[in-house]
Amino acid sequence: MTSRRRRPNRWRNERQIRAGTVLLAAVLAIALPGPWLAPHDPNALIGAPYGPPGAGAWLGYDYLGRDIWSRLLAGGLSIFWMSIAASILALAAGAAIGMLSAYRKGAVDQGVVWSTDVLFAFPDLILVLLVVSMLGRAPWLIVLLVAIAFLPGVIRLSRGVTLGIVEQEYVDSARMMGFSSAHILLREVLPNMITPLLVQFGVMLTWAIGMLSGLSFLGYGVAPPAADWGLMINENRAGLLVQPWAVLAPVAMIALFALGTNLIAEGIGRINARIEEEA
Amino acid sequence: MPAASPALVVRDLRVDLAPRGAPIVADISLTLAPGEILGLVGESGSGKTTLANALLGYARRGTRITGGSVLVDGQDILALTDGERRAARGRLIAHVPQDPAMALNPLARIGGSLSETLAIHRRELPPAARAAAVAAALADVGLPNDPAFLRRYPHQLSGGQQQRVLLALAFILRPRVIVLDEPTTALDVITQAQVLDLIRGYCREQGVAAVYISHDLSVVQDLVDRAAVLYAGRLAEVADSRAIFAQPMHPYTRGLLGAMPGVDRRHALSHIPGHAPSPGQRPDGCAFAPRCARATDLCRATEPRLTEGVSGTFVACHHPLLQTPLERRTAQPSTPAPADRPALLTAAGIDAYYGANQVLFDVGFSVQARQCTAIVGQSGSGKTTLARALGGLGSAVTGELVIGGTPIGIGSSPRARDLRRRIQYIFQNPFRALNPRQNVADNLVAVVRHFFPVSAQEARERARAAIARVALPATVLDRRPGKLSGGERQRVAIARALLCEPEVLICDEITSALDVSVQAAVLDLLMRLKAEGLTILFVTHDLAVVRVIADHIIVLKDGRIVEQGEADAVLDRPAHAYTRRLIADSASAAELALAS
Amino acid sequence: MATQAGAPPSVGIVDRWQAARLPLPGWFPWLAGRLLAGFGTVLAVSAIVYLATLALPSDPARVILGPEATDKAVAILREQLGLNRPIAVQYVDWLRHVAVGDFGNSLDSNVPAFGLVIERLGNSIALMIFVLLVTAPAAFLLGVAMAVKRDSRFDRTAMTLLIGFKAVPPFAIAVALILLFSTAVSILDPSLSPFAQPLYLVLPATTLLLLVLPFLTRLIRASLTETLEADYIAAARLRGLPERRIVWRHAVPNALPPVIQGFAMATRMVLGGALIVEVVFSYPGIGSALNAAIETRDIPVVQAIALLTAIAVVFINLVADFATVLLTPRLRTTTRPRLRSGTGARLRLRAGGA
Amino acid sequence: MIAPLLLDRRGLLATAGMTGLGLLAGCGGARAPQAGVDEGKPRRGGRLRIGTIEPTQAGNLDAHKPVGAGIIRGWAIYSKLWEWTKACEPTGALAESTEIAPDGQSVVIRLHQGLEFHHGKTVSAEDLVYSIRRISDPQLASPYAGLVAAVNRDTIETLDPRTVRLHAHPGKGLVALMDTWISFGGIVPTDYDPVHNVVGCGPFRLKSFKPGQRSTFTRFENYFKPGQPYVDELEIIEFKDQTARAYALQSGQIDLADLVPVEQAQLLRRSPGVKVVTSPTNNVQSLDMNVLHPALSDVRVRQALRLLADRPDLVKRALHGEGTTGNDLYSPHDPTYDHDIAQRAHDPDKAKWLLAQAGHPSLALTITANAPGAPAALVFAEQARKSGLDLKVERLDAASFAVPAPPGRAITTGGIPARGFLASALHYDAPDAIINRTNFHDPRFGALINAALSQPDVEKRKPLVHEAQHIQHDRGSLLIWGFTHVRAAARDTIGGLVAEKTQFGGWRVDEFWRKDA
Repeated sequence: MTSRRRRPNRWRNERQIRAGTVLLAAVLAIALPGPWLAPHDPNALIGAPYGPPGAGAWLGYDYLGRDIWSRLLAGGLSIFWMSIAASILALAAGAAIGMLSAYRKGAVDQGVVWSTDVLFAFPDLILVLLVVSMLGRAPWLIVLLVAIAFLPGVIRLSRGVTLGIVEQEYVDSARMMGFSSAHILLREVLPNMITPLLVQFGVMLTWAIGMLSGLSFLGYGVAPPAADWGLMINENRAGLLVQPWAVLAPVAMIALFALGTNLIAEGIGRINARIEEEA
Repeated sequence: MPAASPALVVRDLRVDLAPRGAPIVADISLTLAPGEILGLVGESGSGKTTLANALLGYARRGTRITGGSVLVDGQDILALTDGERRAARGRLIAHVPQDPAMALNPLARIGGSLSETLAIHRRELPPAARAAAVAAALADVGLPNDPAFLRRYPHQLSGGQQQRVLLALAFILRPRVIVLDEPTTALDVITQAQVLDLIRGYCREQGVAAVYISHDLSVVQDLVDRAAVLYAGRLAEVADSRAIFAQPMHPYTRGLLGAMPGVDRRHALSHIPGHAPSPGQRPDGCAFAPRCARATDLCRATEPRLTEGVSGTFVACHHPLLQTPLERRTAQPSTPAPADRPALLTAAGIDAYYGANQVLFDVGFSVQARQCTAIVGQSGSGKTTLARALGGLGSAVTGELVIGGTPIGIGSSPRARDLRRRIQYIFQNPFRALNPRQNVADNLVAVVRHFFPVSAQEARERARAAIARVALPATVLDRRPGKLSGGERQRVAIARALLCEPEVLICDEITSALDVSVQAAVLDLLMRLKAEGLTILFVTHDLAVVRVIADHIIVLKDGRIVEQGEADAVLDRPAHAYTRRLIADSASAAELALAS
Repeated sequence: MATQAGAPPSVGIVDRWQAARLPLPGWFPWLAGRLLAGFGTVLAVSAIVYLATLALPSDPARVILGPEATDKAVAILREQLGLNRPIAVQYVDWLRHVAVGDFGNSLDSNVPAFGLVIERLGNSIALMIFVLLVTAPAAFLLGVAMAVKRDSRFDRTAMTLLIGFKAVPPFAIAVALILLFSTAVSILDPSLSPFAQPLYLVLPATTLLLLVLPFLTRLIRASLTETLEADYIAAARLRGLPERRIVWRHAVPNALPPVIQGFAMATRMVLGGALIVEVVFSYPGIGSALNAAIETRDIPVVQAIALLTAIAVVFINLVADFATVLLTPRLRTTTRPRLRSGTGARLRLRAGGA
Repeated sequence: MIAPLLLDRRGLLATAGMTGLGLLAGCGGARAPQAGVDEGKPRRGGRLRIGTIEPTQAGNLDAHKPVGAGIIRGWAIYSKLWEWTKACEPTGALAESTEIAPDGQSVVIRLHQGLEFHHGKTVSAEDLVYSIRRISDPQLASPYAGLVAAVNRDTIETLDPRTVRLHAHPGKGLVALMDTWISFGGIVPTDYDPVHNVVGCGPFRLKSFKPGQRSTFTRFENYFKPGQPYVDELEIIEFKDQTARAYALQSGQIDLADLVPVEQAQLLRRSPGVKVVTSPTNNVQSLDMNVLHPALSDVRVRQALRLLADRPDLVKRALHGEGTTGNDLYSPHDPTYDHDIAQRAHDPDKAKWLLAQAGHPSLALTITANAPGAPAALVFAEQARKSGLDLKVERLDAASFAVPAPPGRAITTGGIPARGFLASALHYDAPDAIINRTNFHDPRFGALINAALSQPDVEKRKPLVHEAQHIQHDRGSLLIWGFTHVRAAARDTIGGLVAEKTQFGGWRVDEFWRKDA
């Protein structure tokens, strides 16, 4: 008998999501309650600069002699809320713009397509670096800029999906019955865009984590003395070979955080895609 | 049964779903003599395509051939090694796919595909001989074989030409058996007739056996020697084609024939309630029992075996109708338009453009109230553009439209909300007609509250009434469209239209995507609605359906009205040559014989 | 994530050309349109870049002379650099020079910015080519193998690995690589060009490879998986063609267009992602040059880099779309797409986008 | 505030190079340098490769306006009238004699006999005049013009082919001229051009220069120090990254690395074949308090902040222990320095009392820091927090930090390379100091400084300086908490690299020699 196929990949997605959730839970268990769990005040100068791991601090001390473990606990919150905020902002704005332009067609649509090309051509990091060096490091500004960097991608996706939906007969029927554009967009188009947007949200969250920590790494992220994983890497990078934990710990946390969100996003995306097929 | 050794012998063939093991197709046994054409008829979900592939030993992803044998010229395809089976495909048994546009490799030129098949199967042929064989194969199917044509890509051919290329690919190796999987479904009526002639001629001349698979009995009736009816993965009935049409033994076959409209006479259609169970959800005992009026406890308990009925015929039913021939009741003829009453809807001077070229040329006609006016035309005749313009869509459209005396904007030009209510539109593809994310109730309630200032409670009540009116169970209200069959979704669409209490209902090819039995049910519903006072504008290419439902016919060709008049008059005594051609191609020879 | 291939020519343009019966190939009007749009995009980017850099709060003249220089000296330098003229005049004048490739001199080393940036761009392109030369065949073979052996154990483990690498931010990988191979890495001799020191390219290239490989492989796998489900593949199998031939002669060529688009996206990712990697490895590419230029407010260099990167991205997109058009006969011959409204036509919802 | 390259600890974010000023003179700390180990007699020949750090700029070769690594190249190409001894006192180089007039208003400088430029022209008075007029030329807009501002560039007298007399602007003194003009006072010929005719009378001739990458030099046989330099060829390679340079030194790709940060030094000290030389200098580490700031205008608040600083802890954390504590006074090595002023103690209680007195029990201030200064700011902020002060640290990147301070700024991190008292005053808080970020204008203090600037006699100058230092210590605007060591590293095969009281240990290219030559 020919072409026998082994188990379909349904269980792989559950496993993937479970693995992702476990990772994310571990990271959040450190990041969310962190600030209150920290044994020492993250900014307190207690040990010797680059002090090795010892009794007081099981990960050792950073370049000023602050406890690495306490800073790690306190440092997760900022990157967590900022990456989620940036992704949600980009998602909302991008979906709205993409949907409207695909529905309206005509000059508006061409304008939007062209401007997304411009934004895509513009190396996003330049935009962020320039503006941050101009207006300083306010967290809300960084979130806004990261969102803008993701905007073209979301616009392109939502526009593509909306184009597909708008061709459907149930949208024609709504138009014929004289439903308002707002009604059509909100009740007919948007509900059918949820799945691709959810998947894009997961992917964007991972990019946001990478970008935010990259910015801090280059020195344009959250301002000191705040405890932030990206900043910890930047501050202690010179002493990488003297006290590796000061850099390795935050790097590991960021990597696990990104991996967790990614696994979950991939899993949800694949399951939804299959539900979509069966609908 | 011709005495020569049989070309194809299938015994107890069974194909299951890969992970869950539920049978898609089971207990299939057939024999085919050389030159004989067997029609294999089955509605969607019956497993006919799976069977077609299994005859060549191929199982799509997610399916597995788990039993039986397929002997072609004595060789069991299923028992061969992969290499031998690959060699047998094409040389011993060939396959012609359904949708020509999707079945040809878009990057391969026509000549390339043909010579590739020869290069694989007939390595010994020198290039010159191979080129000659390719040219001959194209000539056999009536296609030009000049170098320019050979260098063409599939997208540069018409639908008919593409299907002929596929036929050439099947015929080129002179196989003993050909399996044709609904080769003409994607074609218009005229091309369909040409392709069928081609197949009939080839099988007769080359003595090649053919299995012709279709969901449409009328197409099969005209071509095949013997017909087999497939229901829920099992053979319901196998008999000589003339016998099966005259004296169907299995209730399902009888139901199918009863639901089949014919161009020749206005039949009163009888439809089969419910819909066919998909693989994995099939009940115990006879799969047709839930829908069969004659079902008994025996039917519901044990699976009927395929047993020999009258000589040469087989039927799988505990209570076959052996003696009673099929009678087709004739419905009352189309009612002529009463001269005195003014037309409900009149259109004049309608022009429409698609990009730079014009599609409709100064179209004008009027629609009588409480009547069904059919707009008939082949693909590309502009009938859908016209329908959408009346319904309220389409930007590049100009012309006047008057309903009940009040002028109304044509195309997407603005219309008052009440005017929009009075004309409603049903779309062709039921699977895209309802918002998949909302359940049926929400879909309907939204429409009611859009047109009428009523409370949600009152709107839901009206929705329930509308669902009942289109003969759907109330349980449908809370289900998402994804869980409904094509027929059910189309009825929900009709219910949605009825909720607006329209005066005119425009139906754009609403039954072409449905199986015959489901189509009959929908047409039945429409006729009941017409009787209750609804005016219907039915757009279709299928003259048989027009014969069933229409009172008045408008024939459209390349954007112009070539003929219009009272339905039966136009169909019985067509004035325009194009109409005559359409009718001839739609009506099958056998059916004509039946009628006489 | 195959982004929507350049949309086939809008009907309006094609008709005008067709009507004019010019002996041009069918896709020429589309190409002309795309070139124009590309030029417009670059012009828009130049405007954004110019305004953004000029709005920087700190005054370049002061930055050069440092805090000790007297305000008088700073004023003189501002005059010399022409920073006092109105923005519009400066922009037009700047644009005129840029058109001929003169971005002015780098503020800190008064070496022509263009020359400096081109050399650094060369290094980055060397890195990019090195990465893509390794990634392309690897991603292609891996992607095809995964698609053909879909849902096998190999496919599942490879997929999990790819997801893993895709998730980890590039600089984390970079830092890890430094720690692991810190001593083994050979030192870039700043004077010789990176081409002459392939060993130095290994670490930054590996980091970028891990950034791009997952994306490309999964794209190829998805595109090929979808193509293998197509009807003409099943038809080919039923015609008795050997599986290997079907995969390589029928499926892969048809799966190429979205992969080419993915390639353009991959090069953009390498250009973008390279900045952090170059900074971590102090690779003298365009990324670290940009980072330094922003820090020292070396505006001509920032402008040059931003513009050249934008031009590179627009060019890459154009090449990718052009290749897609050439590879798809339906687009290449652009007989106006006939409306196939046949009854049985199954209209598939083709969701474009990422 | 100046961000001296010297104090940069964050390799990648080294920005001082960008401001270019870091590298003036820098003299020894309080403790004597480690005893120079006897390396035997220097040998001639061979090639010396120096690795320096230049992360952002391409740099240039201009004698009077060097940028980035241009400074170390200046040491190879150009000689000055004077140079620093290892004990950090200015001594004659091209200048045979320097006599400052009793009233400090003029100075007579005579060149040695028979000095030559790289292209053979003899060094004469006209070259000296050309050089001083070039550095102070407004068109050149050199950032170091301010250091010779006291000299009236239009009334220079050429007494004979080897002697000139410089006159001071009215009211200005020339006593500190040797201190200020020593670093960038390269003497260049009249036909000098920084790009096309790069000529000086330094130990090496320029052979090739690739901005931002590498420069090569050949030995100048008629160098004014007989028998020097020892190596035949010199090569300066600009690295972008500390780690990369450290590996290059370990693997022998380069022979010597200047200004090694403390982290790399810890690594290199443990590496075979490499030695690290630590020079204790008086390079100032300070927190400059802006006197115009409402709270800081009150002396009691300034004194309270000075009492809050735990200086040993600051040295331990901000400098990793490689430095010495400060007493809010600069140039401790200067002969006129008053060593009797008591060292400021760490007294948080007195500080809280003073703050209460001043009506600011819980003061909230911002410390603006650049990258090199950030660690100290963070440590001080933490120390102050323990005593109830809320100090916020605002870290700016180099470019924004270089912009003149907006009026509202309270405290800024700072520091200057060590030099004589008067030169430092001309920098920080003298009446016409180049940069007075702290806006400290004390009439009595100003008068004392001006008097000292015109008093060439050291003994007569001492009481003036002492009184000025008392004013600084009692009501000054500088919180000088420490002085930092400077480290250089080299292969064992390199001789001539010894610890000294100046920061130029790694730049004395005319002293280095190869033991394996």
